[in-house]
Amino acid sequence: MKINVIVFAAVKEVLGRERLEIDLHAPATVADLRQALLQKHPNITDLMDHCVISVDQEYSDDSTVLKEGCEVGVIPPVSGG
Amino acid sequence: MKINVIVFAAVKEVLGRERLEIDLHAPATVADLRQALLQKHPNITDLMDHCVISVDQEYSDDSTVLKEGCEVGVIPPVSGG
Amino acid sequence: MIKLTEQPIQAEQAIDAVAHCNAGANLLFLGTTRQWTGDQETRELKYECYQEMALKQMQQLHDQAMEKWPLLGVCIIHRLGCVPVGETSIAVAVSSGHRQPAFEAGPWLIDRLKQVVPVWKQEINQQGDSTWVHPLNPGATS
Amino acid sequence: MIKLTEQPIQAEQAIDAVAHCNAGANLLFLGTTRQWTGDQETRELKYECYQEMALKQMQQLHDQAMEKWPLLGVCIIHRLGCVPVGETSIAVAVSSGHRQPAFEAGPWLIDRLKQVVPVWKQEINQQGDSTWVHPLNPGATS
Repeated sequence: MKINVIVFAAVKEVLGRERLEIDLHAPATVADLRQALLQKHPNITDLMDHCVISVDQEYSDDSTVLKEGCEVGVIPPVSGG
Repeated sequence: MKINVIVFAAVKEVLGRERLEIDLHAPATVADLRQALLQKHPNITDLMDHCVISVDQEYSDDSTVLKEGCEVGVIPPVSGG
Repeated sequence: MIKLTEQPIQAEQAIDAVAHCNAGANLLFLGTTRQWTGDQETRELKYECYQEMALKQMQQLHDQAMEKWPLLGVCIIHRLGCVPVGETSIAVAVSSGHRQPAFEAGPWLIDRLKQVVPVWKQEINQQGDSTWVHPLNPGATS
Repeated sequence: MIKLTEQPIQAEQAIDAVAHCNAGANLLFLGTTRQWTGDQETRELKYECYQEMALKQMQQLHDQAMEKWPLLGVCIIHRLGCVPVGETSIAVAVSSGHRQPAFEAGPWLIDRLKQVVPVWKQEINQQGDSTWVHPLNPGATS
Protein backbone atom coordinates (compact mmCIF):
# COMPACT_ATOMS: atom_id res chain seq x y z
CA MET A 1 0.00 0.00 0.00
CA LYS A 2 1.07 3.56 -0.63
CA ILE A 3 1.71 5.86 2.34
CA ASN A 4 1.91 9.63 1.91
CA VAL A 5 4.71 11.09 3.99
CA ILE A 6 5.20 14.78 4.73
CA VAL A 7 8.52 16.01 6.09
CA PHE A 8 9.41 19.32 7.69
CA ALA A 9 12.19 21.70 8.70
CA ALA A 10 15.70 20.17 8.54
CA VAL A 11 14.43 16.84 7.09
CA LYS A 12 12.73 18.71 4.27
CA GLU A 13 15.93 20.66 3.61
CA VAL A 14 18.05 17.51 3.39
CA LEU A 15 15.57 15.69 1.15
CA GLY A 16 14.89 18.75 -0.99
CA ARG A 17 11.14 18.19 -0.96
CA GLU A 18 8.14 18.07 1.38
CA ARG A 19 6.17 15.05 0.18
CA LEU A 20 7.27 11.45 -0.40
CA GLU A 21 5.44 8.25 -1.15
CA ILE A 22 6.51 5.07 0.58
CA ASP A 23 5.30 1.65 -0.53
CA LEU A 24 4.71 -0.86 2.30
CA HIS A 25 3.30 -4.39 2.50
CA ALA A 26 0.09 -4.34 4.57
CA PRO A 27 -0.23 -4.80 7.49
CA ALA A 28 2.43 -2.24 8.38
CA THR A 29 3.24 -0.20 11.45
CA VAL A 30 5.05 3.06 12.06
CA ALA A 31 8.19 1.00 12.82
CA ASP A 32 8.00 -0.55 9.33
CA LEU A 33 7.63 2.89 7.80
CA ARG A 34 10.67 4.21 9.66
CA GLN A 35 12.72 1.30 8.36
CA ALA A 36 11.54 1.76 4.76
CA LEU A 37 12.16 5.49 4.95
CA LEU A 38 15.75 5.06 6.16
CA GLN A 39 16.45 2.38 3.56
CA LYS A 40 15.37 4.76 0.80
CA HIS A 41 16.93 7.90 2.35
CA PRO A 42 19.92 6.90 4.52
CA ASN A 43 21.05 10.56 4.60
CA ILE A 44 18.32 11.42 7.13
CA THR A 45 19.29 8.67 9.62
CA ASP A 46 20.73 11.08 12.23
CA LEU A 47 17.78 13.44 11.94
CA MET A 48 15.24 10.60 12.16
CA ASP A 49 16.62 9.60 15.57
CA HIS A 50 15.10 12.80 16.95
CA CYS A 51 11.86 12.74 15.00
CA VAL A 52 8.49 11.45 16.08
CA ILE A 53 5.90 10.23 13.63
CA SER A 54 2.36 11.50 13.29
CA VAL A 55 -0.44 9.50 11.65
CA ASP A 56 -3.40 11.50 10.36
CA GLN A 57 -2.20 14.53 12.37
CA GLU A 58 -1.98 12.70 15.71
CA TYR A 59 1.21 11.65 17.50
CA SER A 60 1.87 7.93 17.18
CA ASP A 61 4.38 5.35 18.40
CA ASP A 62 6.22 2.53 16.64
CA SER A 63 3.33 0.08 17.08
CA THR A 64 0.69 2.30 15.48
CA VAL A 65 -0.85 0.53 12.49
CA LEU A 66 -0.90 2.35 9.13
CA LYS A 67 -3.86 2.30 6.78
CA GLU A 68 -3.98 2.78 3.03
CA GLY A 69 -4.17 6.50 2.25
CA CYS A 70 -3.20 7.71 5.70
CA GLU A 71 -1.02 10.80 6.06
CA VAL A 72 2.23 10.31 7.92
CA GLY A 73 4.26 13.26 9.24
CA VAL A 74 7.92 13.20 10.17
CA ILE A 75 8.06 15.64 13.09
CA PRO A 76 11.47 17.00 14.15
CA PRO A 77 11.72 18.47 17.67
CA VAL A 78 9.17 21.30 17.60
CA SER A 79 10.23 24.89 18.32
CA GLY A 80 7.09 26.98 18.15
CA GLY A 81 6.27 29.91 20.38
CA MET B 1 0.82 70.87 66.76
CA LYS B 2 -1.63 70.60 63.91
CA ILE B 3 -1.86 67.36 61.96
CA ASN B 4 -3.59 67.19 58.57
CA VAL B 5 -5.67 64.07 58.26
CA ILE B 6 -7.17 62.75 55.03
CA VAL B 7 -9.89 60.11 55.15
CA PHE B 8 -11.23 57.88 52.38
CA ALA B 9 -14.05 55.61 51.28
CA ALA B 10 -16.51 54.64 54.04
CA VAL B 11 -14.79 56.88 56.64
CA LYS B 12 -15.14 59.87 54.34
CA GLU B 13 -18.81 59.05 53.81
CA VAL B 14 -19.53 58.85 57.54
CA LEU B 15 -17.65 62.07 58.33
CA GLY B 16 -19.03 63.91 55.29
CA ARG B 17 -15.62 65.33 54.37
CA GLU B 18 -12.16 64.31 53.23
CA ARG B 19 -9.86 66.54 55.29
CA LEU B 20 -9.69 67.11 59.05
CA GLU B 21 -7.25 68.88 61.30
CA ILE B 22 -6.32 67.30 64.62
CA ASP B 23 -4.47 69.22 67.32
CA LEU B 24 -1.96 67.16 69.34
CA HIS B 25 0.61 67.92 72.02
CA ALA B 26 4.12 67.20 70.69
CA PRO B 27 5.69 64.69 70.88
CA ALA B 28 2.85 62.57 69.54
CA THR B 29 2.61 59.18 67.89
CA VAL B 30 0.12 57.53 65.56
CA ALA B 31 -1.47 55.94 68.66
CA ASP B 32 -2.10 59.42 70.10
CA LEU B 33 -3.64 60.52 66.85
CA ARG B 34 -5.97 57.53 66.74
CA GLN B 35 -7.15 58.34 70.26
CA ALA B 36 -7.74 62.01 69.48
CA LEU B 37 -9.55 61.14 66.26
CA LEU B 38 -11.95 58.75 68.02
CA GLN B 39 -12.57 61.21 70.84
CA LYS B 40 -13.63 63.84 68.33
CA HIS B 41 -15.48 61.44 65.99
CA PRO B 42 -16.79 58.46 68.00
CA ASN B 43 -19.05 57.51 65.07
CA ILE B 44 -16.07 56.08 63.15
CA THR B 45 -14.89 53.78 65.98
CA ASP B 46 -15.96 50.54 64.25
CA LEU B 47 -14.45 51.59 60.93
CA MET B 48 -11.18 52.70 62.55
CA ASP B 49 -10.66 49.19 63.94
CA HIS B 50 -10.01 48.07 60.36
CA CYS B 51 -8.01 51.09 59.21
CA VAL B 52 -4.26 51.50 59.07
CA ILE B 53 -2.61 54.88 59.27
CA SER B 54 -0.22 56.34 56.73
CA VAL B 55 2.24 59.13 57.52
CA ASP B 56 3.51 61.16 54.59
CA GLN B 57 2.18 58.47 52.20
CA GLU B 58 3.96 55.56 53.89
CA TYR B 59 2.36 52.87 56.03
CA SER B 60 3.05 53.40 59.73
CA ASP B 61 2.34 51.68 63.03
CA ASP B 62 1.14 52.97 66.40
CA SER B 63 4.65 53.92 67.52
CA THR B 64 5.45 56.10 64.47
CA VAL B 65 6.20 59.65 65.63
CA LEU B 66 4.28 62.51 64.00
CA LYS B 67 5.89 65.78 62.98
CA GLU B 68 4.34 69.22 62.59
CA GLY B 69 2.84 69.53 59.11
CA CYS B 70 2.92 65.84 58.27
CA GLU B 71 0.08 64.32 56.26
CA VAL B 72 -1.77 61.47 57.92
CA GLY B 73 -4.04 59.15 55.94
CA VAL B 74 -6.74 56.93 57.41
CA ILE B 75 -6.63 53.88 55.13
CA PRO B 76 -9.59 51.48 55.17
CA PRO B 77 -8.96 47.96 53.81
CA VAL B 78 -7.88 48.61 50.23
CA SER B 79 -9.81 47.09 47.33
CA GLY B 80 -7.99 48.15 44.19
CA GLY B 81 -7.50 46.03 41.12
CA MET C 1 5.25 53.13 33.63
CA ILE C 2 2.98 53.95 36.56
CA LYS C 3 -0.32 55.68 35.92
CA LEU C 4 -3.69 56.53 37.44
CA THR C 5 -6.31 57.52 34.89
CA GLU C 6 -10.02 58.28 34.55
CA GLN C 7 -9.88 57.20 30.88
CA PRO C 8 -10.55 53.67 29.54
CA ILE C 9 -7.40 51.51 29.53
CA GLN C 10 -6.35 49.93 26.23
CA ALA C 11 -4.41 46.65 26.22
CA GLU C 12 -1.91 48.01 23.65
CA GLN C 13 -1.07 50.93 25.93
CA ALA C 14 0.22 48.68 28.73
CA ILE C 15 1.92 46.12 26.49
CA ASP C 16 3.62 48.86 24.42
CA ALA C 17 4.95 50.39 27.64
CA VAL C 18 7.01 47.26 28.37
CA ALA C 19 8.14 46.53 24.79
CA HIS C 20 11.91 45.96 24.60
CA CYS C 21 14.10 44.61 21.81
CA ASN C 22 15.57 42.03 24.19
CA ALA C 23 12.19 40.82 25.44
CA GLY C 24 11.09 37.32 24.43
CA ALA C 25 8.19 37.29 26.90
CA ASN C 26 5.51 39.92 27.46
CA LEU C 27 2.72 39.36 29.94
CA LEU C 28 -0.38 41.50 30.37
CA PHE C 29 -3.01 41.12 33.05
CA LEU C 30 -6.26 43.05 32.79
CA GLY C 31 -8.73 43.14 35.67
CA THR C 32 -12.22 43.80 34.31
CA THR C 33 -15.61 44.45 35.90
CA ARG C 34 -17.57 41.21 36.05
CA GLN C 35 -21.33 41.24 35.47
CA TRP C 36 -22.32 38.36 37.72
CA THR C 37 -20.79 37.35 41.06
CA GLY C 38 -22.94 34.41 42.13
CA ASP C 39 -26.48 35.79 41.88
CA GLN C 40 -25.40 39.42 42.29
CA GLU C 41 -25.53 41.50 39.12
CA THR C 42 -23.10 44.41 38.96
CA ARG C 43 -23.72 47.51 36.85
CA GLU C 44 -20.34 49.17 37.44
CA LEU C 45 -17.53 49.65 39.91
CA LYS C 46 -16.55 53.07 41.16
CA TYR C 47 -12.93 53.58 42.20
CA GLU C 48 -11.35 56.28 44.32
CA CYS C 49 -7.81 56.52 45.65
CA TYR C 50 -5.33 58.39 47.79
CA GLN C 51 -3.50 59.65 44.76
CA GLU C 52 -0.02 60.62 46.05
CA MET C 53 0.25 57.49 48.15
CA ALA C 54 -1.17 55.19 45.46
CA LEU C 55 1.43 56.44 42.96
CA LYS C 56 4.19 56.05 45.56
CA GLN C 57 3.11 52.49 46.39
CA MET C 58 2.76 51.55 42.71
CA GLN C 59 6.24 52.92 42.03
CA GLN C 60 7.59 50.86 44.94
CA LEU C 61 5.96 47.69 43.52
CA HIS C 62 7.50 48.53 40.14
CA ASP C 63 10.94 48.91 41.70
CA GLN C 64 10.63 45.81 43.88
CA ALA C 65 9.59 43.66 40.91
CA MET C 66 12.52 44.99 38.83
CA GLU C 67 14.82 44.00 41.69
CA LYS C 68 13.32 40.56 42.37
CA TRP C 69 13.28 39.42 38.72
CA PRO C 70 15.34 40.12 35.58
CA LEU C 71 12.56 42.18 34.00
CA LEU C 72 12.94 44.58 31.09
CA GLY C 73 9.79 46.57 31.78
CA VAL C 74 6.96 46.93 34.30
CA CYS C 75 3.76 48.88 33.72
CA ILE C 76 0.91 49.41 36.20
CA ILE C 77 -2.14 51.44 35.18
CA HIS C 78 -5.15 51.79 37.48
CA ARG C 79 -8.37 53.37 36.36
CA LEU C 80 -10.38 55.63 38.67
CA GLY C 81 -14.03 56.67 38.63
CA CYS C 82 -16.74 54.48 37.09
CA VAL C 83 -15.75 51.25 35.33
CA PRO C 84 -18.73 49.57 33.60
CA VAL C 85 -19.07 45.80 33.12
CA GLY C 86 -16.42 44.46 30.72
CA GLU C 87 -14.08 47.44 31.03
CA THR C 88 -10.62 47.36 32.57
CA SER C 89 -9.89 48.72 36.04
CA ILE C 90 -6.30 47.53 36.29
CA ALA C 91 -3.59 46.67 33.77
CA VAL C 92 -0.29 45.12 34.81
CA ALA C 93 2.29 44.35 32.12
CA VAL C 94 5.80 42.95 32.43
CA SER C 95 8.45 41.90 29.95
CA SER C 96 11.55 39.72 30.28
CA GLY C 97 14.05 37.85 28.14
CA HIS C 98 12.52 34.46 28.98
CA ARG C 99 9.03 33.70 30.17
CA GLN C 100 9.49 32.45 33.71
CA PRO C 101 10.27 35.82 35.35
CA ALA C 102 7.26 37.37 33.59
CA PHE C 103 4.96 34.58 34.78
CA GLU C 104 6.22 34.99 38.35
CA ALA C 105 6.23 38.79 38.47
CA GLY C 106 2.75 39.25 36.93
CA PRO C 107 0.74 37.51 39.65
CA TRP C 108 3.03 38.88 42.37
CA LEU C 109 2.38 42.44 41.21
CA ILE C 110 -1.39 42.11 41.11
CA ASP C 111 -1.46 40.30 44.48
CA ARG C 112 0.69 42.97 46.12
CA LEU C 113 -1.23 45.79 44.46
CA LYS C 114 -4.44 44.47 45.98
CA GLN C 115 -2.75 44.45 49.40
CA VAL C 116 -0.92 47.77 49.55
CA VAL C 117 -2.10 50.33 47.00
CA PRO C 118 -4.66 52.69 48.58
CA VAL C 119 -7.49 52.36 46.09
CA TRP C 120 -11.08 51.63 47.10
CA LYS C 121 -14.01 50.50 45.08
CA GLN C 122 -17.74 50.62 45.45
CA GLU C 123 -19.91 48.11 43.71
CA ILE C 124 -23.01 49.56 42.07
CA ASN C 125 -25.70 46.94 41.43
CA GLN C 126 -28.53 47.01 38.87
CA GLN C 127 -30.81 48.77 41.37
CA GLY C 128 -28.21 51.52 41.77
CA ASP C 129 -27.29 50.55 45.36
CA SER C 130 -23.63 50.93 46.21
CA THR C 131 -21.51 48.91 48.62
CA TRP C 132 -17.88 49.46 49.61
CA VAL C 133 -15.85 46.42 48.69
CA HIS C 134 -13.60 45.02 51.43
CA PRO C 135 -11.95 41.68 52.28
CA LEU C 136 -15.20 40.21 53.65
CA ASN C 137 -17.11 41.41 50.58
CA PRO C 138 -14.74 40.91 47.65
CA GLY C 139 -16.97 42.13 44.83
CA ALA C 140 -16.94 41.88 41.07
CA THR C 141 -13.27 41.84 40.07
CA SER C 142 -10.44 39.39 39.59
CA MET D 1 -10.03 31.18 19.01
CA ILE D 2 -7.29 29.21 17.28
CA LYS D 3 -5.37 30.79 14.43
CA LEU D 4 -2.25 30.52 12.29
CA THR D 5 -1.39 33.69 10.43
CA GLU D 6 1.31 35.28 8.29
CA GLN D 7 0.17 38.76 9.43
CA PRO D 8 1.51 40.70 12.45
CA ILE D 9 -0.36 39.83 15.65
CA GLN D 10 -1.96 42.68 17.61
CA ALA D 11 -2.38 42.41 21.39
CA GLU D 12 -6.00 43.67 21.17
CA GLN D 13 -6.88 40.88 18.77
CA ALA D 14 -6.06 38.13 21.28
CA ILE D 15 -7.42 39.90 24.35
CA ASP D 16 -10.66 40.82 22.54
CA ALA D 17 -11.10 37.17 21.57
CA VAL D 18 -11.41 36.13 25.24
CA ALA D 19 -13.48 39.11 26.43
CA HIS D 20 -16.52 37.97 28.44
CA CYS D 21 -18.97 39.91 30.61
CA ASN D 22 -18.34 37.52 33.50
CA ALA D 23 -14.55 37.76 33.26
CA GLY D 24 -12.73 39.55 36.07
CA ALA D 25 -9.30 38.36 34.91
CA ASN D 26 -7.79 38.48 31.42
CA LEU D 27 -4.26 37.31 30.79
CA LEU D 28 -2.27 37.78 27.60
CA PHE D 29 1.15 36.32 26.86
CA LEU D 30 3.07 37.51 23.81
CA GLY D 31 6.24 35.75 22.70
CA THR D 32 8.42 38.20 20.76
CA THR D 33 11.64 37.90 18.78
CA ARG D 34 14.56 38.90 21.01
CA GLN D 35 17.49 40.81 19.51
CA TRP D 36 20.27 39.48 21.72
CA THR D 37 20.65 35.98 23.16
CA GLY D 38 23.96 36.14 24.99
CA ASP D 39 26.35 37.50 22.35
CA GLN D 40 24.25 36.25 19.40
CA GLU D 41 22.36 38.95 17.54
CA THR D 42 19.18 37.84 15.82
CA ARG D 43 17.73 39.59 12.78
CA GLU D 44 14.51 37.61 12.55
CA LEU D 45 12.93 34.24 13.15
CA LYS D 46 11.31 32.28 10.37
CA TYR D 47 8.47 29.92 11.27
CA GLU D 48 6.97 27.04 9.35
CA CYS D 49 4.40 24.48 10.47
CA TYR D 50 2.47 21.36 9.66
CA GLN D 51 -0.73 23.31 9.29
CA GLU D 52 -3.52 20.74 9.71
CA MET D 53 -1.78 19.09 12.65
CA ALA D 54 -0.77 22.39 14.29
CA LEU D 55 -4.40 23.58 14.22
CA LYS D 56 -5.58 20.22 15.58
CA GLN D 57 -3.02 20.31 18.42
CA MET D 58 -3.81 23.94 19.24
CA GLN D 59 -7.52 23.12 19.38
CA GLN D 60 -6.76 20.20 21.73
CA LEU D 61 -4.78 22.51 24.02
CA HIS D 62 -7.69 24.96 23.95
CA ASP D 63 -10.14 22.21 24.91
CA GLN D 64 -7.87 20.71 27.58
CA ALA D 65 -7.38 24.11 29.22
CA MET D 66 -11.14 24.77 29.21
CA GLU D 67 -11.60 21.42 30.93
CA LYS D 68 -8.80 21.79 33.50
CA TRP D 69 -9.76 25.32 34.65
CA PRO D 70 -12.99 27.35 34.87
CA LEU D 71 -12.02 29.55 31.93
CA LEU D 72 -14.36 31.80 29.95
CA GLY D 73 -12.17 32.06 26.86
CA VAL D 74 -8.93 30.73 25.38
CA CYS D 75 -7.18 32.19 22.34
CA ILE D 76 -4.01 30.91 20.68
CA ILE D 77 -2.57 32.70 17.64
CA HIS D 78 0.73 31.63 16.08
CA ARG D 79 2.43 33.65 13.40
CA LEU D 80 4.20 31.96 10.46
CA GLY D 81 6.89 33.20 8.10
CA CYS D 82 9.37 35.92 9.11
CA VAL D 83 9.04 37.59 12.49
CA PRO D 84 11.50 40.50 12.91
CA VAL D 85 12.99 41.56 16.27
CA GLY D 86 10.32 42.96 18.61
CA GLU D 87 7.38 41.42 16.78
CA THR D 88 5.07 38.75 18.15
CA SER D 89 5.30 35.12 17.09
CA ILE D 90 2.81 33.72 19.59
CA ALA D 91 -0.14 35.16 21.49
CA VAL D 92 -1.95 33.19 24.18
CA ALA D 93 -4.89 34.80 25.97
CA VAL D 94 -7.21 33.40 28.62
CA SER D 95 -10.03 34.85 30.69
CA SER D 96 -11.70 33.68 33.90
CA GLY D 97 -13.96 34.98 36.65
CA HIS D 98 -11.11 35.20 39.15
CA ARG D 99 -7.42 35.50 38.45
CA GLN D 100 -5.96 32.22 39.69
CA PRO D 101 -7.21 30.00 36.85
CA ALA D 102 -5.93 32.51 34.30
CA PHE D 103 -2.50 32.64 35.94
CA GLU D 104 -2.33 28.83 35.95
CA ALA D 105 -3.69 28.22 32.46
CA GLY D 106 -1.52 30.87 30.72
CA PRO D 107 1.89 29.32 31.46
CA TRP D 108 0.50 25.80 31.03
CA LEU D 109 -0.72 26.63 27.53
CA ILE D 110 2.55 28.16 26.36
CA ASP D 111 4.59 25.33 27.92
CA ARG D 112 2.43 22.68 26.24
CA LEU D 113 2.36 24.54 22.95
CA LYS D 114 6.15 24.50 22.87
CA GLN D 115 6.05 20.73 23.45
CA VAL D 116 3.35 19.47 21.11
CA VAL D 117 2.40 21.94 18.35
CA PRO D 118 4.31 21.10 15.13
CA VAL D 119 5.85 24.50 14.40
CA TRP D 120 9.54 24.97 13.65
CA LYS D 121 11.65 28.06 13.60
CA GLN D 122 14.89 29.07 12.02
CA GLU D 123 16.97 31.80 13.53
CA ILE D 124 18.42 34.26 11.02
CA ASN D 125 21.38 36.19 12.39
CA GLN D 126 22.76 39.57 11.30
CA GLN D 127 25.00 37.88 8.70
CA GLY D 128 21.94 36.19 7.17
CA ASP D 129 22.94 32.69 8.34
CA SER D 130 20.04 30.50 9.39
CA THR D 131 19.92 27.76 12.03
CA TRP D 132 17.06 25.43 12.92
CA VAL D 133 16.10 25.94 16.53
CA HIS D 134 15.77 22.79 18.64
CA PRO D 135 15.94 21.83 22.32
CA LEU D 136 19.76 21.96 22.37
CA ASN D 137 19.74 25.33 20.61
CA PRO D 138 16.79 27.21 22.08
CA GLY D 139 17.09 30.47 20.14
CA ALA D 140 15.74 33.98 20.49
CA THR D 141 12.27 33.55 21.98
CA SER D 142 10.57 33.30 25.35
